[in-house]
Amino acid sequence: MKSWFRHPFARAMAALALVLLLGFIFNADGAFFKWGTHSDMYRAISVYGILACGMTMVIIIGGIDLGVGSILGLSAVLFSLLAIRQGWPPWMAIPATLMAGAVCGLAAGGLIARFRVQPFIATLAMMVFARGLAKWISGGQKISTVIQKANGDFMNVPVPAVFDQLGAKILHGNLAVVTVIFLISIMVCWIILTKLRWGRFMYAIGGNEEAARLSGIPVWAMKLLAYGLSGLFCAVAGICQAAQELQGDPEAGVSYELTAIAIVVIGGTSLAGGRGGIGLTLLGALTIGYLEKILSINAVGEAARLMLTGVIIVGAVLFQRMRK
Amino acid sequence: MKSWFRHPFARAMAALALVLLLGFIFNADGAFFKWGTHSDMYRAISVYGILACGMTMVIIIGGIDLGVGSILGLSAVLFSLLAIRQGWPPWMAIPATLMAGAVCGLAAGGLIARFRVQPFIATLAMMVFARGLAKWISGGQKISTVIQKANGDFMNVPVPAVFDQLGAKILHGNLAVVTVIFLISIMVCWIILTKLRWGRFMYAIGGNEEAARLSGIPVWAMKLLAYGLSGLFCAVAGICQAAQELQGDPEAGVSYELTAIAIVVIGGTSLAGGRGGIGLTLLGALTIGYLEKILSINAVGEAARLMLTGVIIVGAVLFQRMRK
Amino acid sequence: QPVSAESANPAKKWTIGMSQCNLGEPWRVQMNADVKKAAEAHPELHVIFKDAQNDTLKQRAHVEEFVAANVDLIIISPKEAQPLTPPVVAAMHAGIPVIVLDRRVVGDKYTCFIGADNKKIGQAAGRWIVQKLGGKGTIVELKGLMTSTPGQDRNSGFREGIKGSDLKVIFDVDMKWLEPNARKEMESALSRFSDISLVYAHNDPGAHGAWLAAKAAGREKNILFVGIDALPQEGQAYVKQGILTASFEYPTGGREAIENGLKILNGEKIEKEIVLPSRVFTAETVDKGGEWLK
Amino acid sequence: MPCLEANSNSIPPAAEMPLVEMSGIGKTFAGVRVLEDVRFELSPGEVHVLAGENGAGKSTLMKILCGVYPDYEGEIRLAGRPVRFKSPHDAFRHGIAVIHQEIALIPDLSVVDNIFLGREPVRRGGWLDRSGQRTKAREILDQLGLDLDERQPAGDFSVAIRQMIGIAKALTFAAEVIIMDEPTATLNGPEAERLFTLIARLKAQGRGIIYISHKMEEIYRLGDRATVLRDGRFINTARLPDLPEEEFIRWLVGRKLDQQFPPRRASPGATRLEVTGFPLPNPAGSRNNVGAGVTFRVAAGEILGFAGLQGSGNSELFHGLFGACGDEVGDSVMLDGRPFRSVSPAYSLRHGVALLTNDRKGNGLVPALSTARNITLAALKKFSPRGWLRPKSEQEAAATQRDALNIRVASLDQEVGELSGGNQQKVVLAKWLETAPKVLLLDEPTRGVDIGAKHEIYELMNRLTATGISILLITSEMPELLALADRILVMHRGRIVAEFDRTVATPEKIAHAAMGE
Ligand SMILES: Nc1ncnc2c1ncn2[C@@H]1O[C@H](COP(=O)(O)OP(=O)(O)OP(=O)(O)O)[C@@H](O)[C@H]1O
Ligand SMILES: Nc1ncnc2c1ncn2[C@@H]1O[C@H](COP(=O)(O)OP(=O)(O)OP(=O)(O)O)[C@@H](O)[C@H]1O
Ligand SMILES: [Mg+2]
Ligand SMILES: [Mg+2]
Repeated sequence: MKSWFRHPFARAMAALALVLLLGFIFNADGAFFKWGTHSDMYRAISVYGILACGMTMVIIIGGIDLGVGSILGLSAVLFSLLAIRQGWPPWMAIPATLMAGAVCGLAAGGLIARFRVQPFIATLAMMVFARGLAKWISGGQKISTVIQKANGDFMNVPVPAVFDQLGAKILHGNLAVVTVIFLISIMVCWIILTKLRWGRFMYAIGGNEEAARLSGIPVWAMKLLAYGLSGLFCAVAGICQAAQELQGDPEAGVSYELTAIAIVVIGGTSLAGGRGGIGLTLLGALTIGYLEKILSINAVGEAARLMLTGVIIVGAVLFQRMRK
Repeated sequence: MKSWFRHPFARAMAALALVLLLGFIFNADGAFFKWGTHSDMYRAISVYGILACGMTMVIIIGGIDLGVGSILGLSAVLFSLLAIRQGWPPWMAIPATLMAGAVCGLAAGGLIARFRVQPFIATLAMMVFARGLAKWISGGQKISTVIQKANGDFMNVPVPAVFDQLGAKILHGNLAVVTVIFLISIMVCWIILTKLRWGRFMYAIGGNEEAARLSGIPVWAMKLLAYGLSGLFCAVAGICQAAQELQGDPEAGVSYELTAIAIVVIGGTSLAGGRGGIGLTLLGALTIGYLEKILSINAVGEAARLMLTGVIIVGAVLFQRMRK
Repeated sequence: QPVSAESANPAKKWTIGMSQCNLGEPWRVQMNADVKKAAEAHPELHVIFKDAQNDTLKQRAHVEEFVAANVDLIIISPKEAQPLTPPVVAAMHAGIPVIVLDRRVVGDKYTCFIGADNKKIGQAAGRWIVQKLGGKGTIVELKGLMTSTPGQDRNSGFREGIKGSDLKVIFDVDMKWLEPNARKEMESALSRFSDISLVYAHNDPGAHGAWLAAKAAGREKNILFVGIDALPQEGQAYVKQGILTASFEYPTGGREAIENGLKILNGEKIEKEIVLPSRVFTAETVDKGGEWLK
Repeated sequence: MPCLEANSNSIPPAAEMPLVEMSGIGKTFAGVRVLEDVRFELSPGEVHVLAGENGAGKSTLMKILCGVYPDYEGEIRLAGRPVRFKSPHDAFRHGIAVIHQEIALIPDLSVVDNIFLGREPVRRGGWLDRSGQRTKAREILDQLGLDLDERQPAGDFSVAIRQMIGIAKALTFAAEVIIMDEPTATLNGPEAERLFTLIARLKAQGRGIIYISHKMEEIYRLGDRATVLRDGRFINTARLPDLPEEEFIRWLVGRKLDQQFPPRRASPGATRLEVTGFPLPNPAGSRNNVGAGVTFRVAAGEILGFAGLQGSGNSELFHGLFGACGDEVGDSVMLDGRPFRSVSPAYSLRHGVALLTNDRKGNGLVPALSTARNITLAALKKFSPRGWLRPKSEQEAAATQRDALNIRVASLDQEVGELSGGNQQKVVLAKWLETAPKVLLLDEPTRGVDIGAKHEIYELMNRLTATGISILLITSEMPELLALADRILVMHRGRIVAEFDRTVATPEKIAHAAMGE
């Protein structure tokens, strides 16, 4: 019993429970008890959650990825360019975008793994570079179905079906497709982190890189893998974002990295590396998602909302300790 | 000779040298060779630099402070409220603001030191909380010399002298007062980190917290000190920002934490803690300041500017390695 | 119409949902303040404000929440046209009238659009500047975020306005609406160019930042500064202080939204497109409430 | 069984062909030459001892052999074939396994995961074979006599157990060459015995073993040949049975060394520390919570030895006395007749109590700080009147300690993380001596220290006690315990089960008591 509470998962649950309790109390005239409220929240947190999946692996391996928001923006623009402007079919546009995301991740990972650049610097550089690239290939414009013709007039092309499919809700509008994609991302990470050697290697490297190297683990390949996967998840998130917004916005994802890191860390994964897990990230995403949702359905004013967010985050974390 | 290049300071110099070289080449019709260009850059980087001073100590002790930008905003608002709206004289308004900044830092530090909250979470909470507080006390408006009267009309009060003094340039307009304040901050940190016992303690805690504790070092007091000082420097920066803008903007300092951390890390101080120094932070500030300035005087477009920033950061860091 | 049936009851309270895309800019804070002020004059109105913090999807969720809470009217100042169209359409389908403020949505599934035209304001500013400088001079343009439509329109309108004159834009950069950025960029312009006639900034804080830079260099007397937005406590005050030569109003439409909202709730017929007129404030006109642009 | 079978590209045992041949090996760290023209040879079925003073270059030579330092001069041949390893992974694939001097485990991973790290057995499709792993891990742990829950994180265990896990990790794989860098530095007699049995078995299988140690008995008991390094240079290789110990020591130290243990003249004074019913702290997760408490007293100028096997709780007792666990202990400890409430290390240090822990890497040193700064760290008040540092007096004090303990450093500004293991140990000792304590708690003070320096440390302990300092000593080396301690307390499962005076103590008696018999 006692030891159960010491488990990080149980502690992350405690934080989530506290937030849910607040939701029960401040239920905004019952809005909190409607399934729609929850399903909206799941949809809203999904893009962040997908970023947080890759981030979890990067943090476990002892790194950090500041580039996720920008790579998301780049992917959203690229996907829209390919699918709307170039008219590529989904089975070409999606893999191409995923590839581009992975390449960005691998580029940052390469600097970290081969040239021992601090992860903070390498991914910061990727953050500004990918944002610039997104603005460059989009010409600073949102890539939507509204297209300016040579004579300056605007014309409206139809939205490609893949946008509608990915942006839709299934089960009679009760579950967003992006939420399903988020859950699949969680599953993929769970398999990598707990069922495959790769995951074991990542924990080992984050726990003690020198010891991991001495144990014959290909440290640099694993770092490449983690950052490459993070880039890949960014591309997934970017595609989801574009599908939901029906456009590719070169400003999409600005400051998402902070939210993604916050989700991972509030779940209980340590920024020092070597500890934590994807289950915690799921709980962290729910905690942050519900926290925002509860403040939002209660229409709390901007200043109060920020102050409450700060207080509740601290409260939730202290609540975790208390159970110990 | 060879060992000289291995020194972190020399390596940070190499990065700065590379950036300066770019300035020589892309000198924007000689604008780069005017002292005014440099003095402007020093002014512009000073506020970030002051934040980076506190951040250096926090990072050396093994932590991170995400709250600096928000505390800066809060201090700018508070200082403007006191000095403009309440008409407090500088010798009351300045200490009061410094106190408020230090209290914010201590609050985050207290959570970290006493309750073992991860620094990322505690300062993230402070980041949103202080921003909310800034918006709350300012009513979401910039606090300037334009004041709304009860009847809804606006009236203009004179700018308090302290704003003009702090926002001015001295030595015939060749050196901004805020730059002098930045250099004094660097000096203060240099004394703390290299001349005082406290500094040694900070390095020891960042290097191996458990060993430091067993060596009788008051770990939690030192953490409080580091975060408290960081808060204090944020208040200094906030006052400087308000003085330069002639107003207290509750949005001031948004995302400055990233720049402040980047300055420290690009200088060569490791985010892992226990290594680095304030001299490196000075070089890091110059590197980032010059990089921005060179792109700015050449009026490089936004997209290209971002991409170039990414490439040059990586280039500078790799250049550092090369000399090794 | 269920609305008109109920409006017979004078004690009826109306709930209005106001979805703001971002409160990080004074102009939008002002919009909310205008809505609030106008609504306070009508005790039967209750306005719920939501701030999407510059996040499209969050704003979409907010509209969905309003629909779920079954408010009587939605006012939305959308961040993006395309992605916010579906929730607005959904609200209309649910029988909730929607007023779109400032930025548009795609198609015509809304009750009423209220907004000013950035392109026209940019054009007016351009023409005004041509006149002011006598058709000759060097210009520094400090642009707002160029991935945003207001930034793009204030830029393209301005360029159209100065077309045909001898005005030359010698330095144009993106300062992303932020005053500290504007100051930094202006410093660079000042160190490069010894002759600058005028600074055209896409918002008043940008113009103010540029003025601060020029003042520090001792050149503020030789340069004219023009900004956009003309909020009373910002642009108008700067004009009064002699910092800006002119500021062009970009009206928030907050008051108009409430006025028209009431009409809708009371079952009155209103125009579908309301383009707000704009004013220019100069030293001569600022105390008289500016001068309406044609 | 992918893990226990011999490696595919391992070398067939040939009669004359040496397993490993290293020649002309040189290595430079940042301009400092640490190895110069060293040669070394290992035959199949041989235990080859590598010996030398602290900082002689033993670990560095072995790290070159196992791929940690890919940039070296000279040539390595494996069964006659020239090789050049780029990484530890590379070396392992050529059949080389290592037990590193600094225990290289991942604290948060479980014991099983640590043992199989880097060569996890996988099922088809790349899935981890967890149950297979556990069975195999159990097997080897049983052979080593380790009775622990293999699913617990490795970081939860004491240094000795972690050392055993490190050994298990290297032995689980049937490597042709096994390097053991001071494997017994923290092991007690019985644990070391089990290791020796395993070594004998490996030898019989024709494996080559390189054994680094500073313990003479072991060297002579296990070794077939010995190679001696001094100051990074090759001194000699000889068959051990033909090499007199005196000669061997002369090779090691470069001079003749008189008897290892200086004569001890104990002159205990008044009672210094009185411990009554002291409750052992209970580290999170540990199951041996003992209620009764510990009672003993130490006189000024006395050396009180503590013996006990793995898990006896003697290290925990020291941690508790020092206040490292942070709990209030009430009035159960009296120091010089006054209550001593060890609430924190800072409190204890203020009252003249210092603790040298047995985990120098984990909590003894700050690797990124220089040697001088590590030495003055715990006594920094002395070197910073009113808060201002006095770098010069710091440097002087550090230099004095360096000379007294014969610490081999390129300069006192060298980061302590770059020192050899034994020299790091001396730095930790220097750090605590610098605090000028009244009571010194020493947990394995000579761990990894060479015989020359050990001798000096013993003399130093005699000098310290002559000035009235009390020393509480834990050591896994029985001769050291018997020669130094004035009295010996034996602990078993958190209790003191026996007490012996130095005049009556024998290894057998102590071992019996330690096993709880
Ligand atoms: N990473 C490093 N950087 C600089 N110098 C180093 C480094 N590693 C080892 N040295 C130096 O190399 C020399 C040899 O060290 P090594 O660890 O091989 O000694 P050793 O013979 O194993 O000693 P011990 O018995 O104390 O373990 C020492 O002087 C040490 O300071
Ligand atoms: N931090 C810890 N967390 C969990 N268990 C611990 C911890 N420290 C020690 N233990 C366990 O407590 C028991 C006693 O540990 P202690 O270190 O006192 O043993 P010891 O007899 O001194 O052993 P050694 O010979 O290794 O020094 C051991 O079973 C050990 O594994
Ligand atoms: Mg060694
Ligand atoms: Mg012990």
